[in-house]
Amino acid sequence: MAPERLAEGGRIDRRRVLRFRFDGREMTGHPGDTLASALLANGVRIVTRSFKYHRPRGIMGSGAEEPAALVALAGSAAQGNVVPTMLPLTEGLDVRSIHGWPSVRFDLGAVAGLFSRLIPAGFYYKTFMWPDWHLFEPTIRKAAGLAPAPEAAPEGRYETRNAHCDLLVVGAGPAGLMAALTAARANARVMLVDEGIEAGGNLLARKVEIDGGPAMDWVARAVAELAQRPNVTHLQQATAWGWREHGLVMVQQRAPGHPGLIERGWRVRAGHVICATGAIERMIVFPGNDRPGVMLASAMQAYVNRWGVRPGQRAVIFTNNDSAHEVARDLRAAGVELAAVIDSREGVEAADLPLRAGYQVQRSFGHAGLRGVEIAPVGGGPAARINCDLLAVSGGWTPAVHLHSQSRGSLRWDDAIAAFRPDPVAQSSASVGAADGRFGMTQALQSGAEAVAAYLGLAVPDTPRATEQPYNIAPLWSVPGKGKAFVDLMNDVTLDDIALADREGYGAVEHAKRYTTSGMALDQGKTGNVNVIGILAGLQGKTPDQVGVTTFRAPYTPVSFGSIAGGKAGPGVLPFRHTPLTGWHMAKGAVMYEAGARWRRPGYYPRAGESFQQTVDREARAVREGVAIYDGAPLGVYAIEGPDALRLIEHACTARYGTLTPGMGRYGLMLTEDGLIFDDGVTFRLSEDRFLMSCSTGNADAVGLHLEKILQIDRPDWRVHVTNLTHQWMNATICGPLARDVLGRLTDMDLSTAAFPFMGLREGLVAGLPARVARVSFTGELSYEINVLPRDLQSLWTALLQAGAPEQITPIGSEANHVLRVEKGFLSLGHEADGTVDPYDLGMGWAMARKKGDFIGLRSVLLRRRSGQPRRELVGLIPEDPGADMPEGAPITPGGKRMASEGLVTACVHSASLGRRVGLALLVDGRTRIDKVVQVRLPDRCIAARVVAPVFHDPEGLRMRG
Amino acid sequence: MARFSILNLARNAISEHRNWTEHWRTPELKSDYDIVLVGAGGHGLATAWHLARVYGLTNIAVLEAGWLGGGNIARNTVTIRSNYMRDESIPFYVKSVEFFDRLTKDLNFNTMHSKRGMVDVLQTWGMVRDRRRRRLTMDLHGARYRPLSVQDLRRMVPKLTGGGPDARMPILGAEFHPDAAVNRHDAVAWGYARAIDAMGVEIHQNTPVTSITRGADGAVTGVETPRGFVRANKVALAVSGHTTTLSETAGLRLPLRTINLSAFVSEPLQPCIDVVVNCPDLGIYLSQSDKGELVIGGATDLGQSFRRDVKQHVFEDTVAAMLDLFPAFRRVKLLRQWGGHLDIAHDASPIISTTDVPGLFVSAGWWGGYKAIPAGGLCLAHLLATGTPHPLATPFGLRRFRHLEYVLEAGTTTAR
Amino acid sequence: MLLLHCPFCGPRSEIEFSYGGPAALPRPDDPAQISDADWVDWLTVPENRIGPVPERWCHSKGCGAWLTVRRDIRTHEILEVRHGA
Amino acid sequence: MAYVIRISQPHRRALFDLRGTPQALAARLQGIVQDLPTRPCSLARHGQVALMRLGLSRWRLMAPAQAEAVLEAALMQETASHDTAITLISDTQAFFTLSGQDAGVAMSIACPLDLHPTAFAPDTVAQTDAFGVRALVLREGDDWVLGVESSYAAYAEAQLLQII
Ligand SMILES: Cc1cc2nc3c(=O)[nH]c(=O)nc-3n(C[C@H](O)[C@H](O)[C@H](O)COP(=O)(O)OP(=O)(O)OC[C@H]3O[C@@H](n4cnc5c(N)ncnc54)[C@H](O)[C@@H]3O)c2cc1C
Ligand SMILES: NC(=O)c1ccc[n+]([C@@H]2O[C@H](COP(=O)([O-])OP(=O)(O)OC[C@H]3O[C@@H](n4cnc5c(N)ncnc54)[C@H](O)[C@@H]3O)[C@@H](O)[C@H]2O)c1
Ligand SMILES: Cc1cc2nc3c(=O)[nH]c(=O)nc-3n(C[C@H](O)[C@H](O)[C@H](O)COP(=O)(O)O)c2cc1C
Ligand SMILES: [Zn+2]
Repeated sequence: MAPERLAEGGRIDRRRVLRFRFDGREMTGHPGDTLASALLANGVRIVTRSFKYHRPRGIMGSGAEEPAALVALAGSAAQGNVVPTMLPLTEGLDVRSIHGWPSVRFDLGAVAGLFSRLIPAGFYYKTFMWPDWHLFEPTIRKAAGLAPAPEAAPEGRYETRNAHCDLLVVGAGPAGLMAALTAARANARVMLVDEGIEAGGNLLARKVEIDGGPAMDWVARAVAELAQRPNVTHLQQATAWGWREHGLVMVQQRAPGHPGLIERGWRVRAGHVICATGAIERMIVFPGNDRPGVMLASAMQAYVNRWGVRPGQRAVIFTNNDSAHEVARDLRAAGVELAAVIDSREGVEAADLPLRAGYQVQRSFGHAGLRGVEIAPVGGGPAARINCDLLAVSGGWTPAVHLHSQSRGSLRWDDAIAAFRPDPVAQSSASVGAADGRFGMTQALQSGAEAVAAYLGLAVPDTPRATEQPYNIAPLWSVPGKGKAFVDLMNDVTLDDIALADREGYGAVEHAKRYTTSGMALDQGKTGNVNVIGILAGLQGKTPDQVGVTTFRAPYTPVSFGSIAGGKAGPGVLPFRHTPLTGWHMAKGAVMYEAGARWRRPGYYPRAGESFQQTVDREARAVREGVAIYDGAPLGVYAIEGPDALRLIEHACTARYGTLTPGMGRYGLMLTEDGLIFDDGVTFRLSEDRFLMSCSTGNADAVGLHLEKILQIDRPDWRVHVTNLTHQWMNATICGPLARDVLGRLTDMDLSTAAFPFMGLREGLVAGLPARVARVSFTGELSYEINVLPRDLQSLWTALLQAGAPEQITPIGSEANHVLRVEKGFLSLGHEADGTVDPYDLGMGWAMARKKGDFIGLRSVLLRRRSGQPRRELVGLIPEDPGADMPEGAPITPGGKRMASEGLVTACVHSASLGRRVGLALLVDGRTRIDKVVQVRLPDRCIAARVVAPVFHDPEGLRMRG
Repeated sequence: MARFSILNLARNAISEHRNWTEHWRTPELKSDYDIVLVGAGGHGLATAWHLARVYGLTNIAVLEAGWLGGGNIARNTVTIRSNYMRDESIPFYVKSVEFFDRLTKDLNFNTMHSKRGMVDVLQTWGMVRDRRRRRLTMDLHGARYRPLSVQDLRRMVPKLTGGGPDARMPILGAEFHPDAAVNRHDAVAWGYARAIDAMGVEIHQNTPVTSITRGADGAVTGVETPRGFVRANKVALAVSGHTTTLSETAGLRLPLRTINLSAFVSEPLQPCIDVVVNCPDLGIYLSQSDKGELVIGGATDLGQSFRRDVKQHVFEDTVAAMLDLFPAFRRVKLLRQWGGHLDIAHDASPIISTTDVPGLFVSAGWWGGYKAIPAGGLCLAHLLATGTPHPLATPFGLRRFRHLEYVLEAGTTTAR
Repeated sequence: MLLLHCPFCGPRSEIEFSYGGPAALPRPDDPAQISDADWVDWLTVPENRIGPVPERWCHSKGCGAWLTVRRDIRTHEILEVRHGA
Repeated sequence: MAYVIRISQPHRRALFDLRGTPQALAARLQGIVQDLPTRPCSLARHGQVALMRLGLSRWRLMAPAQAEAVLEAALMQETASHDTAITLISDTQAFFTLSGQDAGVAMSIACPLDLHPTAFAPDTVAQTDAFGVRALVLREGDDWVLGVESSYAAYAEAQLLQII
């Protein structure tokens, strides 16, 4: 057995032995141990070295409050900055201490120790300026940080569940258990979460009675009853770490007990939250209060009672309140010699204890660990030394109001307990027990039951009787003296630092925090923040509530990013969409592109030995010369029907549709009310009051929202139904001069231009499948968009490929489509329509001008155009050097000078049919500058290009209409 | 003002630092100033600095509702950069970055300025195009950006192991912006405060302005505070999210809405990220502070908000995006998260402007305006001192809204 | 993650909704009839007080209803949710 | 312990989108369903056919895929009246059936709804978010049914399988 393990007692299983390593040394512990209790049982005093001054530090706390000790884990569970008091011991743990100053070569740590006077709070701000911070930063950075960043992702998963309950009880101490029992018995849906390994809260650490028996027997009965009830979910090792709006509390469950699952997150939406989070014991700040062997009194009590560990041989207690008296008795009972109980309060009595009332500990002695303390009367007087290897400190208790504060609840200072306690709540909730500043056990039980009864409208049930202990306190925040007295051990912030901050004007509590970094470490100042407030109050002659608290923020204790993301990491980070043909494209080796709205689409289909440009040229040529096919499935489609369908469409789009005959379609733009282009597409008229509107892939959902908003918000009297058919009709499009021949083999529809003109829509069978065929063209070539049910799309695709085999029908991707549309000067969202242009800029004002009356965006377009400011207009660009690549996005500047641009290249492609590069541009007053030469300005050169009309292929549109 | 230097620090060490004095005074509030600046955030303080230093004006009060530097300057992710897209914006930010580069010396206060550069990780072709356009336009104005191969990116940021060829969002390329920097945000506020105090400007903390008063001619006469009325013919608002709250007391409506931005830090780690890493396609960016925490920002809650916390789903999305690119950070722990509320103009570009109320000036719309603090201060100071807009700020006047002539920085729509 | 009470579906998580921006006054029937200044004001100036403001949400993943919500933007407290404008 | 969940292959069902007032729709639905569900977000079954009330004037009729042609013939006969609109949308959604004692767990990971029987009675149907995409959730006996936009079927399946 480990050397400091007591022979009996505690909640550990001595029959089973767990082996672990600390800095390479083999050690043992037992189930029920935390890493901290096991280290103490093995006599480990120094667990880490401090961040700034390189001082040895040991374990001081017993739970989430731990203010000093951090370790790193190696092996499969590798992680840094682990709080040993919160980690259940498991077989094979490989634990390393963390040295804040890792570089042996230049051990600033040692330097820092010697020259610590040179580095008070804020020293960075005053120095390292010459010649440059950059000279010092690498060294300082190397010194910073505690554990190394993990090398690889852990094996295993995380998941997040959504949970709902009437009552969420946080904390399974007496108050929380009583609250949960009361709610469970009333058949409410209850969730009880507690961060500890087992339920009981501070009862685990104490020898007290409830209902006339050991308190833990009562706990066991309560836990058993809760476990039986189907309306209760009880989680341990589950920390409520964040409280959001509307009753949403985030819980991290660290031992989900599911194979392969590392941690589980819970989003708990609670009707009511009971904060039974207990209280946190605080330090008294005195010189040398960080020496290993100095502990919180409650922690020392926990080690002897709960874990059967004697953390030392001879103890001194230093307190300003009653709670540590019980600790003194428990230590003595565990065989620790009680050297003295130093109580700063005058006139306190405890006949059974070696009490020195009205005394304080002035400083501690020892090298690596504690060897003794110096005590003296509080008001001054002769000092005396007491030898000891343990000092149990209690500066009083602070209600754990973190969650209450996160929920926007406020706090009020209570002199009676010298602490902030919850004041009015902001969300449906109540704080109970020690979290509410009620430090008596009977009170804890009662308040738990009362709060639930009040919320559920029940009579308050009887609660068990319990051991009572008084709680009196006279605040003592700090004992000034020579040597470093720490308010924040993890960040090495001292009493002098706080005083210096105050002296230099950083006395506001938020300034003091930031100037000294006190409260900004891993523990977020759970034990020390109140001391800082007390100390500042003393310096400024204020009360603590005049000084105020810093803001409590999530998380309550550090939470792994893995459990926060839960299942969202991986593909969940961005859902992906497949068309019925995605598998086909991938099998054909298509290079897939992200295409908006989470679709992936083929960019191009390279063949062996082809360069990118060769592939794109081949695909583009197929459209211009033969026949090609592409997957148009993601195109947005809406059915719009009803007596006011036309009104809706004309209100939303720039073009006129009233003149459209059934079976015909028209291209139009959709504007925002700001008069900027938002989307484009073709709308077909099916009958008098039925239309099909297509919109861009990326905006398909947004267009649906937009149309519904018009109908439901602005024009509720219009009788129109809009139905999203994006997933009901999906198209394969064949295009190219031979498209008609190929399609003709699969349908008996009359494909002649007379019967089926450009912009026509016809229904019929294609390859035996019911189809709606639209003669639209985004390539400028004869083109049929064949819409079928998605379940039929693969059959259609196969049939088209077979039918077109003689013509070598070529599947094409978005790259070739881009080339073809540029050759035609068709706009593309994100290229020409970059969010700043209106229809006139793109030469599409005609559609608007012909319209009567108002529609969305018109007022703004006209207003903007009246400013008389020159506009950038769409033009074509031909580089004088036919091979010159004008990068998309390249600015055009006056005379090619390096000055503000007068336009930009929006697209530039190699046109296979023209055998040269051509581009499109937005150019100030571009339409008046046709045939002029402009300069595309690149960092190292200019490209001269001629301004032309923005169409390079078949300007009359005969090919696509023919 | 005691000069800060290593020598002075050593000298003070001998006296146990008992002789350092306060960095700024707590003066009596007078009833009358030439200029009242409302808000001791970065923009308010920098404006005062330029007014005093460049224009010699020091009869100025900076009135701060709470503790100085406690607004968004206390809560931002300190990315300083000039990789903007439009001719209107880039020169302004270039100037601001230059100012930042010498701020430590200008203020004699170490702002721990670290010019480590920023890398943009590009995962869609639309973003590649967007960044190329920025690069080529930035070049016109002397801001640097250079394309990186995926290999170079991975060498620069070894922890970035996600985004491989088979990933949901494969990394297609990257751009490096060497001008980018990070520094210590609080030091910027404190350094400015100390410097302007030394030049005679008064800073009054815990002095919220409750309303703006106007005379019979409509012009500003001063401001009301719980500590009394303060007279001034020129009042400038640099109050971020509260701009409209105050402007409306003068009957002025502004095209601004207040939104929440949030950020978070991890536990401190040994140095593992040497540049600012920005992943615009997934909406997340991070850098590592000198203390070792990863400082992370990301998705935004679109709705109006005066909250300083964060919405859970927004937060989760950001974390998930980070882990997609940095899978090893799964076991890294969140240390603290927070938010700020700022205003954003209808066109998302800043406003440095006179208003329809004579004597009332605003500097607002700074939702990415930490980087803009020095240049924003210069421009507002110029406007206050001369009555005419600084050339760098002419595009940012309120006038632009009269004809809806937006400066659309974030204007690109989705690709088809 | 707000809990929005859709008048049709009941209390639902914010992730089911799409934010639709600040709720402006009703769109003028004929924008041509109002002054430039009023148009710009209507278009660009939202209500932005520290307190309840009207805004639009669409229950886009739920029933599809467009809603007008009054939400206190200091506390997230929701004072009213109604269908339509 | 591992979860006990079986997840079906994604499958199609016959689906019709219905718009209109209850009265107008009742007329068009004669002979197919007797009465319309009255509670918001609930469904009424008539043999194999389920009629769901999904929005103020939004309804959906769901039946096994084989029934599509018959239903289409019955529903579409009527010449369109302006008060109603009926659209075949079977291809828009892909369905998964989740069975086994932990099916509810998978659902609580997938979506934010309160699925407790008191909040989600057997005849409840809800449109919601699952794994970040729009989804339809309902019960069939002890099973849970999850419908997602058909283009997200592969994504949703991957997400579901990741849970187990
Ligand atoms: C999470 C987050 C991340 C960010 N990241 C970046 C980034 O990486 N890069 C970047 O460039 N920008 C970033 N920003 C934006 C940047 O922080 C702000 O744009 C900038 O700080 C605004 O400065 P300011 O001086 O205008 O406002 P603030 O610093 O907010 O100062 C305004 C001051 O006015 C005071 N005030 C308000 N009302 C009154 C009143 N009635 N009377 C008196 N005083 C009043 C406030 O208390 C406050 O101190 C980020 C912001 C946030 C919230
Ligand atoms: N003697 C004294 O002066 C004194 C002082 C303080 C408390 N107490 C004692 O404290 C007890 C009060 O009981 P109680 O139930 O209020 O407190 P408790 O401390 O017994 O229980 C609180 C529980 O909540 C857990 N917890 C805290 N924050 C959490 C979070 N965010 N997520 C999950 N779990 C969290 C804690 O780990 C603990 O298990 C009484 O027994 C009382 O005597 C005594
Ligand atoms: C760049 C940056 C780094 C920060 N690093 C830390 C940190 O290491 N520890 C910490 O507790 N808080 C850190 N904070 C957060 C602050 O504690 C605080 O949350 C923030 O200034 C907002 O203030 P508030 O939370 O008091 O509202 C950091 C903030 C910023 C902007
Ligand atoms: Zn709804």
